[in-house]
Amino acid sequence: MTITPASVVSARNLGLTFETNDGPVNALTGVNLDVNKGDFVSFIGPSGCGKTTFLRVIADLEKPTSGTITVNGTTPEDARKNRSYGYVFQAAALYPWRTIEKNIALPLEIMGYGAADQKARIERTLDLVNLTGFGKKFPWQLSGGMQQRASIARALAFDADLLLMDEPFGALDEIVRDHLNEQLLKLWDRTNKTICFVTHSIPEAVYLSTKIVVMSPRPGRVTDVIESTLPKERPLDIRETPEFLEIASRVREGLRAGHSYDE
Amino acid sequence: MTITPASVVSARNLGLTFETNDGPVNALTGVNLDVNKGDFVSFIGPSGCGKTTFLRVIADLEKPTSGTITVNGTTPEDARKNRSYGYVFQAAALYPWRTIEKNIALPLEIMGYGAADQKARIERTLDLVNLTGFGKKFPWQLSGGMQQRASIARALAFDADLLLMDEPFGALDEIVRDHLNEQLLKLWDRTNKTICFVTHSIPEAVYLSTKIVVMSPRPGRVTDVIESTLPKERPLDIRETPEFLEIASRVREGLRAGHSYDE
Amino acid sequence: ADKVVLQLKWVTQAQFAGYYVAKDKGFYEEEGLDVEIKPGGPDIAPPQVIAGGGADVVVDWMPSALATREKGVPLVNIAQPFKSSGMMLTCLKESGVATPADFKGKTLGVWFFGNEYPFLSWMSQLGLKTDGGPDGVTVLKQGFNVDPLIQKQAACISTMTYNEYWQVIDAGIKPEDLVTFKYEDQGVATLEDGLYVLEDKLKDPAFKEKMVKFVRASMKGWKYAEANQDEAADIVLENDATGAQTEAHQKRMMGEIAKLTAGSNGALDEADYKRTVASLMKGGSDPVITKEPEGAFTHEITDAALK
Amino acid sequence: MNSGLIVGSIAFWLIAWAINEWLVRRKFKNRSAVRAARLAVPLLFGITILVLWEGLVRGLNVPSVLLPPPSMIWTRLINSLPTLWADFQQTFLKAVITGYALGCGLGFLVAIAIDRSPFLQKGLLPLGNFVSALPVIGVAPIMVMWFGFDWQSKVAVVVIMTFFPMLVNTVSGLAATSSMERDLMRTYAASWFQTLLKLRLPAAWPFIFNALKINSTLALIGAIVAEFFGTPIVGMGFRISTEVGRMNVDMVWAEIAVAAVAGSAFYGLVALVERAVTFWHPSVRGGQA
Amino acid sequence: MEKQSFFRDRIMPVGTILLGLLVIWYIATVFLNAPFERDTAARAGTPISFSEILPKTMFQERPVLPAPHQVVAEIWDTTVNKPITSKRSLVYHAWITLSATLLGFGIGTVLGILLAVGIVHNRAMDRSLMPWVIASQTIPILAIAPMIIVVLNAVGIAGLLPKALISTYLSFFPIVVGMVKGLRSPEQIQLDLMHTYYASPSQTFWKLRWPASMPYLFTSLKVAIAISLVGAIVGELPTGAISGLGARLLAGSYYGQTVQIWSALFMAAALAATLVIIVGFAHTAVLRRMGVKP
Ligand SMILES: Nc1ncnc2c1ncn2[C@@H]1O[C@H](COP(=O)(O)OP(=O)(O)OP(=O)(O)O)[C@@H](O)[C@H]1O
Ligand SMILES: Nc1ncnc2c1ncn2[C@@H]1O[C@H](COP(=O)(O)OP(=O)(O)OP(=O)(O)O)[C@@H](O)[C@H]1O
Ligand SMILES: [Mg+2]
Ligand SMILES: [Mg+2]
Repeated sequence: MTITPASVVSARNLGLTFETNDGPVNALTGVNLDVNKGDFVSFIGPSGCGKTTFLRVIADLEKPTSGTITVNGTTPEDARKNRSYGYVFQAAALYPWRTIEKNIALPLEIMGYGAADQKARIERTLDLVNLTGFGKKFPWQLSGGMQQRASIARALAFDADLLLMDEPFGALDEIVRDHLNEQLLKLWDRTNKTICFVTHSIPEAVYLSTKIVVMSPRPGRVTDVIESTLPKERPLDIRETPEFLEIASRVREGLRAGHSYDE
Repeated sequence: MTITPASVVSARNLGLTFETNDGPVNALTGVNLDVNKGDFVSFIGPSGCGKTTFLRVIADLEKPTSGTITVNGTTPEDARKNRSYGYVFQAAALYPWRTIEKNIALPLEIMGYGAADQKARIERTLDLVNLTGFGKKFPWQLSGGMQQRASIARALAFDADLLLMDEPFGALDEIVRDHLNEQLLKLWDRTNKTICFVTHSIPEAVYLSTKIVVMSPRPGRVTDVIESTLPKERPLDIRETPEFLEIASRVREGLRAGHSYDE
Repeated sequence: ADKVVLQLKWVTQAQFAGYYVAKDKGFYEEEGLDVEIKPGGPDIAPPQVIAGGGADVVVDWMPSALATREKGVPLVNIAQPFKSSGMMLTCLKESGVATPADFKGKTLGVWFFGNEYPFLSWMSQLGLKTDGGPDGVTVLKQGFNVDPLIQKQAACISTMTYNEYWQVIDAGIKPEDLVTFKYEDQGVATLEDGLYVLEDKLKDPAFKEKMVKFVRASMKGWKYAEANQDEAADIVLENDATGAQTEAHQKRMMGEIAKLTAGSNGALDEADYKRTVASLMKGGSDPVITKEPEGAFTHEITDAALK
Repeated sequence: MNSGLIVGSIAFWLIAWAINEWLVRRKFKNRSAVRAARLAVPLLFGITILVLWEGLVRGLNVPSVLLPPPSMIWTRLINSLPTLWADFQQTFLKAVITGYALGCGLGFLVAIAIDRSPFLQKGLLPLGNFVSALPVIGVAPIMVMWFGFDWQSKVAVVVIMTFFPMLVNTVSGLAATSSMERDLMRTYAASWFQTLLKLRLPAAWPFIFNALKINSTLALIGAIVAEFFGTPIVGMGFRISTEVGRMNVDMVWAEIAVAAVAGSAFYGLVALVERAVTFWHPSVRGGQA
Repeated sequence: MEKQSFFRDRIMPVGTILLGLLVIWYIATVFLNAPFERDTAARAGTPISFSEILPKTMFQERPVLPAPHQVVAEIWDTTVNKPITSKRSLVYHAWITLSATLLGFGIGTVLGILLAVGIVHNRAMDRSLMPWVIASQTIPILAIAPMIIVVLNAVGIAGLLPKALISTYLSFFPIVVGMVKGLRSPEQIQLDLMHTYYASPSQTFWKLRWPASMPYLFTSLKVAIAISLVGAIVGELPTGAISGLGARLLAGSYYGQTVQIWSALFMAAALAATLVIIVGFAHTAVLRRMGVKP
């Protein structure tokens, strides 16, 4: 067996093709990747290169059309049934008929948390994303960024070892983003979760990750995997160090290479 | 009269309060702002500070509850009826029953452009946002970033003198974003449009704008208006100049000040 | 008390006065019977009800009963309170109908639902086709009222002496503006309201006994109704749950009904039966019954009841 | 009573159900097999019902004037095709189709008018509710009085029956857009008509098709029932009501079978058009459990 | 302010339209009833002028179209002037019909929802049941109602239930059609969310499909309750047309009492309108609780 025991996600030669009204679309081809327990992996790449698709495959929301993938050593399906991951979608996907509080309570209700526990968790996560006081509002009464934060709170409310986050901080300003970045790192450090994180921001990817996966489109594939040499302890000003900048420029190179196919 | 003839947007002591199930929310208070013809104004501020709301007031999608606002010297309603602006929403808001092409054609059909003209414009704007070849797909067949680009294309397809853009590049990676920033600047330069642009990225705001409006929340208000001293001609590497960095740090200061009320 | 369920052919009205009177006056009770009277309606087929076990005895017209018998539900006539037929064709004089010979090319309103047989056999006697061709008549399926005549959608419509005819009169048309053809007079009359039960149930002596009592009490009711027409009409009104019947109309109907029941003591007249069967077997291209029915009536019950 | 027949037909039913379960769970490789399985399932289900029916009717000795077995109905059907065809023409081709088109069209237009004018919305909608339940039984005689015996009066009845479902569904459908989608139209200063055409109607289609589907069967019921209240001597409702009186229940069921086939085909056609028009709606696009 | 706007927003529009209809109605009354008067006059041999016809058309005993005031008088007479327990009271009959309607509607709603749930969740049911549910609706109910009633009677079910079952038969269908659509209306991303939680089908149902189907449900309910009433009225015929609005209609039709038909019709329509409006209120209330943007 090539799967190391600590391997959380392991993709071998993974491919996925969508059939559409005007021909097939190769969303992923020949993806090989290992994510180990405790890793913080960022996915970065041009729009449409298959990042979301890859996360959806891990989450058992799409079935690959070729290759194999295991999650926690089992099939994605079993992993999903074990409720082993939390997923933050690219769009907030809040249920419009539930208040913010109730939206966060949704997974808790489903997974059978007690009422008091639910309340505590809702409060804690609302606070974590700076939405205290907005729990009673309906989604359409919140700004775009607030909705996205609510959806992050929803994914953090229950204990999953694996977090799949699809551009969670895309609609947030720098300050909130920095704040949430720090919080996320702390959470990751404290709970030893494994995190797969899609972002478009190179500094964010470098700041957060232990491993950066650079992807490129048409067909979507992995062009580079960069292991971060930064220490686990990362104050915000680590972003000014040469080490940081060097990794960032390597990522930028990779990205540019991917883009060149296109423009 | 205090309104200069070239004033496109002029807000005086503008306020807007939403009534919600648990009490009123002050989304905007005492906003004074002038946007002149040919300005490129960026709005920046923490999530929930009222940027979207302000844009919606300009667009006559919300009615202010106090103060006055004129657009092109008239009421927002008349301005809307004159079709004097294009709006890019924070979410893509594509119609699911139309292909991308058809979605872009929507405003053109409504405003009565000829068939050949429509075709040419669709092609041009699809190319502008790098979506050539995706015209025949339906929205749900595109990635998040691609959808947002389609919605930008839709707003650019027709000739409005005023562009209102609510975080148009939020879901895009740095490279595409740089590309679109350049394109937008070119377009602005060539057509002498007035642009109101919401963003969360300080460098983006500084790179694009002639004027940066910093806002702060609860209640939403304008805390700082920074006139850019950068030349009109802006190559991408202007972002490394000290002048650029100085403006950026002033914006960051303003932002931080706004945030401090809160955390 | 023994329970008997009676299914009527139509809604509560003086047409069924005898049964209501028998119930109301306690004639059934005297015989030790507990009778439930179920009113009918536009799409209640009494034979279906009895075949489905919903009734012990039904009021039906003989054509329909004989047709049912041929279809495998062996109905047997046990009593015939109505001696003569009340059916007729009522025509507007102004439409130019004076004799049956004038029917050709006219539109005639007919009731269906099993009531069309006498009409069809009459037409075949007259040699008139009913398919709407130029040398036949056009037939309309008439609803439950006389509108087609009043609105001149038809030259003639089916009426009963005791009911629809008077509605035409009530609508303001004078009797002298009308021409009527009684089926009785045209020699095509068929037997109307008779009492029918299932053949195999008659094999049970207890049931037979019950029917004897029932027929006896019912006939008592009929005779009482004939003698006390106003009271009978009131009893009917009392039992009408729709609250839609009017007193005047029911009293008049009772008067006409009495004329039809007058000649009968309840026993079926074999000559009438034969005439009915003959008329039905002739029914043109589409005869109602194809073979001579056997055992379609019995005198056993009336014989015992009228002793 | 014949218990062998009863047990046999029930056993057949159970087996057929099991086969169906197996068929829908199985994944077929090639497309024609998939299509065949799709057809086989409802067909098998139908055959099962018929077998069960035949078995129970014969096994329990149900008199044929109450419920004839399918075999008898079939024989009758085959032997009376010309009559059935004439009835079908009269009732379905003339009354149902015309009434359906007029009723749905009217409901739709009134819904649009209501949408157009707030005044009408407040004034007409409550009155629309008022006609919602004008019972056929009450209306049919009146229509016969007004429009005569022939199919025109049936059309009027069908119009009344189909009007309300269309009205209600269209009104709901026109309200079924999200506020952002509406805002977009506002920013274009689109006229009411443009908004209707390009946003609200497309969004309303799923609702409108619901009404079209419900009405496709309702129209048939309406026309048939209306014929109980006076008709020329042709038509499915006429035939049903007379043959019941004549105790030709097999003929009644033959008409019912024709009605069922015609109605299902009509419904199927509407459903096909619906798939084509609302391809984008999640209920069509996928989203099975 | 509230009261004023109630007048302006409710009474005025309805009133205006009503007035318009009333005028049309009166005109129609004259035209539809005039021929009869002319005929009577012609038969009597006395020529008659239009001004003589006009008042007569308003007070015919068996008009083709009764004048509004005749209908109103009849309704008034049969509702207010009769004790409601009387068989001549329209209220009494309306109540009989209403009880069957509500029972039938209740059963129909539950049945319709259950079928829709089955169809949405079980592919075998979707494929095999739906075509037959549709076919069932094409069976003219009036044709088989007597048989149903006979059979039910035979197994000892009588009274309210058989009538209610006919209501059910008609009303479950709009619910099935609407709910199948409604339960399938959640967006893919909303379903995906449930999928990631490995929510059980019942959880997905109650927390996602059910709330998402509300607009469809209420629209269907409005149609269904109206059809239920039609069903209950139809169902009154084969049960012997003893009582209820159906029986009134039939008796009115049988004896050519147009005024009676029209007043029963109006009662039925008013009943339906009330029921639909109640469902409408429930709809609004539920939407408000679900926080829909006004
Ligand atoms: N349901 C679908 N049907 C057809 N094609 C699809 C579907 N979903 C995604 N695609 C296609 O697959 C490709 C990859 O999409 P994906 O959503 O994974 O991109 P992404 O990397 O997440 O992009 P972004 O950063 O813009 O969100 C795109 O070309 C897209 O058009
Ligand atoms: N329709 C509404 N009803 C009630 N409150 C609202 C409504 N729309 C916005 N708000 C409130 O108004 C405030 C400002 O919202 P707005 O959408 O303008 O923020 P924003 O600056 O665009 O934020 P973001 O960057 O997150 O999009 C928020 O507190 C929000 O909760
Ligand atoms: Mg994506
Ligand atoms: Mg916003």
